[in-house]
Parts: sequence; structure tokens; C-alpha cells
Amino acid sequence: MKNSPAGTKIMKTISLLLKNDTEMSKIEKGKWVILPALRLLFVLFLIILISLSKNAAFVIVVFAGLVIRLAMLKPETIKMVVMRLVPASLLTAIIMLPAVFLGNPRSLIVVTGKVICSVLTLSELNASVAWKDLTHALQDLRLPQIFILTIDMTVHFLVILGRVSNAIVEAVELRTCGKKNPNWKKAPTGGILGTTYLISERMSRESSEAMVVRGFSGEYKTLKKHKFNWMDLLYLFAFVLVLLIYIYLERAM
Amino acid sequence: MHIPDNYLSPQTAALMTAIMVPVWGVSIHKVRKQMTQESVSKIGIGGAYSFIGMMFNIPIPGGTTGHAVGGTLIAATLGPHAACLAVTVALLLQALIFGDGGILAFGANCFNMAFVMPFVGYYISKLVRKLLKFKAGDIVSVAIGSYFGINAASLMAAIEFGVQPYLFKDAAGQAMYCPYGLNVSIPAMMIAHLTVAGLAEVIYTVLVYSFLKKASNQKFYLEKDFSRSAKEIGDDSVKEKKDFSWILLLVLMILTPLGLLAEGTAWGEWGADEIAATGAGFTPKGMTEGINFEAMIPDYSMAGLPDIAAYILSAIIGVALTVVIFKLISLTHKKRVEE
Amino acid sequence: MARMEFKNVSFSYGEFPAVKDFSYSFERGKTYCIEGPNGCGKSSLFRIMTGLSFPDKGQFIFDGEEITEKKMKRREFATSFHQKQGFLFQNSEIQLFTSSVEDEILFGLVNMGLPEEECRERAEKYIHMLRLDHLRERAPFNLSGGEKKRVALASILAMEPDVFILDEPLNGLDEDTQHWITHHIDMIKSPDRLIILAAHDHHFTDKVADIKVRMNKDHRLVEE
Amino acid sequence: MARMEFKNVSFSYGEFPAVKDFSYSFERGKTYCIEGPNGCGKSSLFRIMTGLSFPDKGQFIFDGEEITEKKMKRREFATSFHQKQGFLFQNSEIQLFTSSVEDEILFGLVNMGLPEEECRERAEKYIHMLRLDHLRERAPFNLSGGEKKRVALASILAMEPDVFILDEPLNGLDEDTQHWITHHIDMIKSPDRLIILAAHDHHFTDKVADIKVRMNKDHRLVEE
Ligand SMILES: Nc1ncnc2c1ncn2[C@@H]1O[C@H](COP(=O)(O)OP(=O)(O)OP(=O)(O)O)[C@@H](O)[C@H]1O
Ligand SMILES: Nc1ncnc2c1ncn2[C@@H]1O[C@H](COP(=O)(O)OP(=O)(O)OP(=O)(O)O)[C@@H](O)[C@H]1O
Ligand SMILES: [Mg+2]
Ligand SMILES: [Mg+2]
Repeated sequence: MKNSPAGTKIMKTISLLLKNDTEMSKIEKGKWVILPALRLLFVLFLIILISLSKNAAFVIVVFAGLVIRLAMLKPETIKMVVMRLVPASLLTAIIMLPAVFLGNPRSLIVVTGKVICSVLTLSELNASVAWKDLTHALQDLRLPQIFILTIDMTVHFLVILGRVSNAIVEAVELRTCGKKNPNWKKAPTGGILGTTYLISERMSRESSEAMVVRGFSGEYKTLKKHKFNWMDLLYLFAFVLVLLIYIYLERAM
Repeated sequence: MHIPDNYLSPQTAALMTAIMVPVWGVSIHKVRKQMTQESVSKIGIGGAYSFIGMMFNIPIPGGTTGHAVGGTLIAATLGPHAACLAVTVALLLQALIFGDGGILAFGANCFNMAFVMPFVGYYISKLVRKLLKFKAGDIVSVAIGSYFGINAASLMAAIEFGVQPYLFKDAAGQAMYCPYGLNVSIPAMMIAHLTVAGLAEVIYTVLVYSFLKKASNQKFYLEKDFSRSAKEIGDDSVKEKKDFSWILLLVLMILTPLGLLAEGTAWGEWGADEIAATGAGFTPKGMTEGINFEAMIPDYSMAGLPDIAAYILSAIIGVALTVVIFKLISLTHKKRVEE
Repeated sequence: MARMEFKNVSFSYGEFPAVKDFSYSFERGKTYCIEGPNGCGKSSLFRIMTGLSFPDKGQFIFDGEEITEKKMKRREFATSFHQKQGFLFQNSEIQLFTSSVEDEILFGLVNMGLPEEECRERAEKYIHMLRLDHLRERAPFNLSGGEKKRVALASILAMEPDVFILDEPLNGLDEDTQHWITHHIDMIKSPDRLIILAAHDHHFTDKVADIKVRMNKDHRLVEE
Repeated sequence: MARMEFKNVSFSYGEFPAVKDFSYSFERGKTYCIEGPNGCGKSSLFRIMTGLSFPDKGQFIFDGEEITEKKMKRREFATSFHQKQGFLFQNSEIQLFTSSVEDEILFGLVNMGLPEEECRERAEKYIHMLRLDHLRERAPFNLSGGEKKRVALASILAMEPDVFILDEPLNGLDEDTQHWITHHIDMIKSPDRLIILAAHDHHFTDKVADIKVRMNKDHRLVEE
């Protein structure tokens, strides 16, 4: 089968992408304890404002804030954020390219800028808040349990999928002996991909069983009840500030 | 000292870029060999200081402006090769995002400010440091080094400008690119830099250098031959104190709008619309027909924002991007430790 | 009254049988070891004991009450059932799902509804006992095989339930930890507690087991 | 010439060290056991031996040639390197990727470029030796823990390479299979073959090892 080395390549790429996602859970340990729900709301709020704004200046203001935050993260985290940013912004730029030829080059920059800001906001949140804190945040926002559980399980599955596909790529590599044209008749790439999926599916099922066995009743309980502190207040202040900037700039247009 | 596009002929620009390629190569190689992953990510802070320094425009009698570059400063703290990379990145961002310095002229700008300046500045500092063995000798040495560094760089820029009208003329005998010959460009550039801009560079360098000496936990490159533990350049294993090198950066960022006080444009940095009024009397052909790259935030200003805000924002974006870029670069530099 | 009773239990995965016609009573206060060749059905039996699978035929009775799929669908029933047990999976890798070792151990305790103070104390105690202090902040899935096993063990043992079901607890542990476990199991034995283990190492089972239960490769109980 | 040589090798996962300043020569014709507490770095050492990870510092030399990330990117180089080795992962669960036990064992053989006849013969032989006959058509990921381990072992042993690297080969196997392995390792010893094992069970290592290599919890080699 000629196409099979390409098959392993695809699998390898996928597993690398997911591996990065797995490592996302190696969260930046922030000294800043801010109520996760507040952060989540802030992100949503920012994204809405960004998409509403008709003004390049606002996007640039937000961008400045986001890059400075980005610059404070660890190199590894920055890499992950950038890895998400690049394809998203390239794609947008390509889609917006006709605008340039229609004589509206500014809109290419503005729209791409908006996409960059939105992706940056989300991935920075992702990189600085542990997933489990986000589940708590969703809970604080009174979302239905079943909804939270579903999201949580999906993410968990992806994490496991990443881990499993990595391990399997390694195992395959060792035993194909890296052969130029490995004989895939016995185990076509499709078969390996399928098996990877099945193993991950099974592992994620088993790990949710493990949660149940340890008395998990479907409701996330937590010890650390977040006490509202001055950092939260500062954060609220940022809310207001962003809103004011937005109003000022939109009015100025 | 940022040469805009169309002031130099494409041939000159290409030549300068060709010279820079091996310089960059050697710098990257040296940095990889000498530095740990963490100190590579610190080059970003150096680049950020350079970026900010270049935003403080200072009025120079005669209607032009000048600014510090900080090439020697970074060379003294992190080594000339690291400085070369740091200034290169700062210049790249300025060219791409803020339209400061041309795209084609990028190689020439790098030659002046990322190569000549840090290397001349560094080796002169080192020479002086050998003579001044007392404790604060390093500060005096970087002061002297940085003065020579910036002037060497501006001399280079002046020569690049000045040779244009001799080499490139259109059919009518008018200069295609920079209209001023060496007899004008050298005095114009050098008077500015021997006086005010040179002084600015010295003050900026000494200020930041002595701050960093207190606030950062790194051993400075310049000092590596002068202290007992010469091996520890960029070695952070001795972490007695926290690194506060970013604090001054923050302060400077907020102060950048002071750079707006200087009216006028630096010599040789005029836009095509300004040049005729400078006394040339005409707009050279190469400028009207040359490339016209539209930067994202041209001239550090944005429609709908007050100049001060736009200036601070530009500083923030420039600084943050420089830091981000070097943090990313540090990743490719896998945990190698000097043998 | 027997703590756990199996009455002619059969179980299979589709066409593949795993447990055949198994009848046995596990009593309080005793420690049982289940032995048998690979694939004889030990882990499958454990799945039934913990209410993760249900007999195809026959009955599984816990504290006098038959455990059925329907009952387990009732959340309160399931939760109170699970809280009485601590189950160590054979592949403990899968059992770890939080993002730090400390959280992993706290998870079960918090779900039991213990007061915060006590949760922390117990977690501390078991972290120390299983020598996990230096791993406290680490992500469990980034640990070595044996370290994972130790985290899984700590998170089960810390719950201190009345019924322990441990599927190959020694697997992958270093010798010190193996000794510690052997010793610890002896320590936690009590007249109220039922401990059931699966293991292949007869040195270990000789030491800890009060009663050995053997299954054969035909998935049946071997009568002694 | 030493088969495998480590020169001051250090390796870490980001900020977490796994192997520190390890120097050792593994010679042809010998069987080595690597021992040490959980997390001392055995599996990480194996990852370096098999070219899955690369030293941060120091050199790993195989058959006189340093193995580097750059070289391993060259396909032909990687091929010939991997072909000389058989590696059993500690967690063999994730080592299995085909959809039947038979395919799993054939996979490596076919890729070595053996003639079909011989592939089938060898697969048959090892299926029989590891008592997998009744599982031949089953999907590996639906087997019991020990059965999976047996399949993984069979698929590695069948390749009969010159270098065996087995990470905790006995884990989860029943006693019969454990004895079989102990015996089999003795059988395959030859003046050309290098066998390296990690194991926690000293009864086993006493029996099979020619030389024991100890690491301590500080991730360093213990000099005897
Ligand atoms: N993926 C990983 N990410 C981060 N750290 C890891 C990872 N894998 C292992 N480690 C760490 O590296 C060290 C060595 O791990 P390794 O798996 O080599 O140990 P080991 O000797 O095989 O232990 P065991 O006997 O438990 O299998 C441990 O401290 C472990 O926590
Ligand atoms: N998910 C599954 N799907 C299909 N068959 C399975 C599955 N899990 C186990 N089996 C089969 O059920 C039987 C019993 O498996 P089980 O895991 O209970 O064995 P075990 O006694 O725990 O063995 P080991 O000592 O290897 O852990 C085996 O024949 C196995 O092949
Ligand atoms: Mg089992
Ligand atoms: Mg291991």
C-alpha cells in the first residue's frame, strides 16, 4: 500500500496536536487567584465586545492587553497558544483576501484582528485556568449538571485520545521498524486509527467508572470555596474599564 | 536612524541584507552555544528595552529628532551576539507593525543598529573596562562604549545615505533615491548623534544598565572576564534574588508619550510627502515609484485614538511581542547546557 | 448475614464468557484472595462486586440486598452503595483523572461528604504513608507506572471504607512499597471489614489471606 | 565493542528529572536487570535505549554510533536501528494496536520482511508457547490484563531480535506464565544477544540476571 506512510504521518500529526492539548492541563500556576466564573464571564464579555466593535482601535487596545498577558506566560504555554492562533488567523486572512482586491484592505486587517483577539482570549483562559476550575466555574454560573458532565467527559475523552494515540504511534514505529513501505495489509492505518479510537473510548469509559466507584454522584463537589478578594475586585474593575473604552471608542467613530 | 524604504537603492538594500545573513547566522550559533534556555528567553527583555528606547524621540536643534537604541546596553548585559538578535527583532517589529524603518531597508537598518552598534559598543566597552579596574568601572565603560556605538552606527547610516546620489541618477541627472550627498548627510547625521542623540544613548544605557545590575539576577556578559565565576553567564542556578528587570520596562512604557514632545522628523526618516520641503526641492523618482508597505499601526498612531494612548499601546504591543518572540525562540533551544 | 453473596452468577462479554456459575459468600472480618490464571475472570468478578457490571444469570447480593441494574440507576442508591467500597482497578492508570496527586486523593474524600478539615488531614496522612510528598502537585498521568499505582492506592485507602476490593495491588510497586502494603493490609483488618484481593504472587497471598478462592481457566470456582 | 554505552546521560521531562548523569556499558551476551524504587528512571532509560527519547546531556551510543534525534529522523537509520531491538513497554495495554491477536504478532514479523511462510510459522510457535491459541481471533484491547501482557510479549519475542529490552515483563502474568518467561529468557541467552530487564521481584532477577544495575531514588546509578 503506497499511501500508508502518509497514513502514519497523519496519525502522528493528530497525535502531536492532541498531545499538546493534553499538556494544556499542565496549567500555569497563577499566583493570582481569581474566581474562575468571573474569568469565564470576562472572556465571553470580551469576545462579544470584540465582535460588536466596528472599530479597529478597540481591537488593537484589546490586542495590546492580550499580548502583554501572553508575554507573561511560560514559553511552553506561549507556544501552545500560538499554535492555535496561527491556523485560525491564516484561515481568516485567506477567507478575507478577496476584500483586498475589492478595494477594502482595511477589513482584512480588522476581521483577522478580531479573530486573533478571540482566539487569544480563549486560549489564554485555557492556559491559565485548570479545567476542573472551569467546571466549577460553569457550576457557579448555574449551568445544568448534565451539561457540565457532558462537556467534562468530552474533554476527558480528548485528553485520553491524545495520550493513547501517542503511545500507539510509538509502538507502531518501533515494530514497523520504521520500514520504508511497511506492510499495512495486516493492519491498515484505518485499523490502527479505529483501534486507537476504541481504546480511548474504552479508557475514558473506565475512568468515568472510576469516578463513580469513588462516590461521585454526578455533582462536582469542591473544597476550596473561593472567597471574594481584592484581586476579584480588580478584575471587576477591568470589566468596567474595557466597557468604558469600548463605549468611548465606538462613540468617537 | 531608521532608514525608510526608497531612500536606498534596491542594490544597496540587497547588499546590506547579504552582509547581515552571515552575521545573523553566527549570532544564532553563538547564542545557542553560550546560553541556557532561560537566558535566551531573557534576550526578549533586552529587545524590549531597545524597542522602548527607540520610541523616546528627543528634539535636536535644527528641527530633527534622535533617539537612543540601546545596542551597547544589551551587548554589555547579554553579549553582542544576543544583542544583535534582540535589536533585529525590535527593528523587525517596528518595520512590520509600525512602519518605522523600511522593509527593503531592513537589512541596512540591522547592519547599522543590530551589528555595528552593539559590536563596536561592546568591544570599546570591554577595552575601557580593562583599563578601569575599579568597582563602578563597568558603568563608565558602557557609557563610553555606547557613545561610540551609536556614533559608529550613525556614521554608517550617513554613508549609506550619502553615496546614493553619486551612484543612482535618473535620465535627467536627478537623484533617484536619497538626494543628499556625503557632504550633507555626514554632518547632518553626525552632528545630531555626536551631541544630543549620543548623549541620550549614554543616559539611557547607564540608567537601564545600573538598574538591571540591581534588579536582575544575571551575571552580565561584560563582566564575565572580571569576576571569579566566569562560567555563570546567563546561569540562573544561583537564584538568590528574584528578577525585577521588567519593572523599569513598565515605567518606561508609561513614559513613552514623552517621545511625542519632539516635533519634527529625524534626519533621513521623512516620508515621501515631507522630503521636498527639507530643501531638496524635489521628490526623487525612486520614492514616488518605489514600494509602499502599509504598516498595521503606521507611525505609532491610530485613527480614533488620542496620540498618547496610541503611543503607549504601540509600546505595549512592541514590548510584549518582542518578549513573546524570544520566549518562543528559547523553546527551539532545547535545554542545552554549555559544555 | 454475609456481606457479599454470589448465587450462581454467570457473566460474559457478548459471546466471551468471563464468570461461570459462581456461588460464594464473602463474610465480614475476613480477607480473601482470589487466584487463578490470566483470563479466569477475577477482574470481571470485581466488576460485579462493585456494581459496574451485572450478572447475566444468578444473583449478586450485598448486605442482604440484591444489586440490580435497575436499582443502580437510582442515584442515591448507587452513591451509598459505592461509598461503602473502595475499589482499586487492575489498570490503575485509568483510575486517575484529576490534574494533581493531591486532588486525586481528595476526590473520594470530598465526595464522601467529609468536613474539609478531615479531608485534608486524611489526604495528608496517606500522601505521607505512600511517600508521595514530592509528587503532590504533579499531574498523575505524568508519573511513572509505579508512582501511578501508589497514587491510586492512596486514593482508595484514604477513603477507609468497610469493603476493600483490590485488583492486583502489588503490580508494578517497588519492594519497599510492596512490604508496606502487606503490612498495611494486616493493620486495617478488623472484625467489620471485608477485604478482597486478586494477586498472582503466592508469597503475598500466603501472608495476607485468611481464605483463598481459586478460579480455573474455565471461569469456574474451584472447590477445595 | 560495547553494544550500548551511556556516557553521562541526563534526561528530564521538562522540569522533572528522570535520569541523572548515567554512565554504563551494556555488553553483548549478557543479561542485565535494572532495579530501583518507583520513579527512579528505569522506564525513561529504556526510552533512550529505544530511541524514543534523547539525552538532554551526555551521549547514548549504540554499536559504536551515537544516537541523536537528528539521525533518528532519517528513515533508513531509524529502520535499521529499530530492527535490532525488541521493546516491551511497561504498560503493554497501549502497545497493542491491531484488531486481532494473530495480526498483532504477525505485524512485526511481516514488517521485518520475512517470507510469509516463516512469518506464519513463527507466529504459530509463539501463540502456542504463550498459550494464546484460544484468543487468536480476539481483539487485543478486549482481553484481560494478563492476556494483553502475554500478547505483547509474544509479539516482541517472536521478532527474535539481538537486543531485548523488557520493562517489567512479569507484571500481571499468572505464575505459570511467569515461570515460562523465566525459563524462556534462559533459553534465548546467547553470546550475541543483549537482554535488559526492569523488574521489582528479586526472586526473578536473581534467577535470570548476569549483572544487576541499581538506580536510586535520586535517578542516579548506584556504584557497587
Ligand atoms: N510523562 C512524564 N512527564 C513527567 N514526568 C515523568 C513522566 N514520566 C515519568 N516521569 C518522571 O520521571 C521519573 C522517572 O520515571 P520512570 O517512569 O522512568 O520511572 P521508573 O523507574 O520506570 O519507575 P517505575 O518503577 O514506577 O516504573 C519519575 O520521577 C517520574 O515522575
Ligand atoms: N472488555 C472485554 N470484552 C470482551 N472480553 C473480555 C473483556 N474483558 C475481559 N474479557 C474476557 O473475559 C475473561 C475474563 O477476564 P478478566 O479480566 O476477568 O480476567 P482476570 O482473571 O482478571 O485475568 P488477569 O489475571 O489477566 O487480570 C477473559 O477471557 C477475557 O478475555
Ligand atoms: Mg484481572
Ligand atoms: Mg517504569
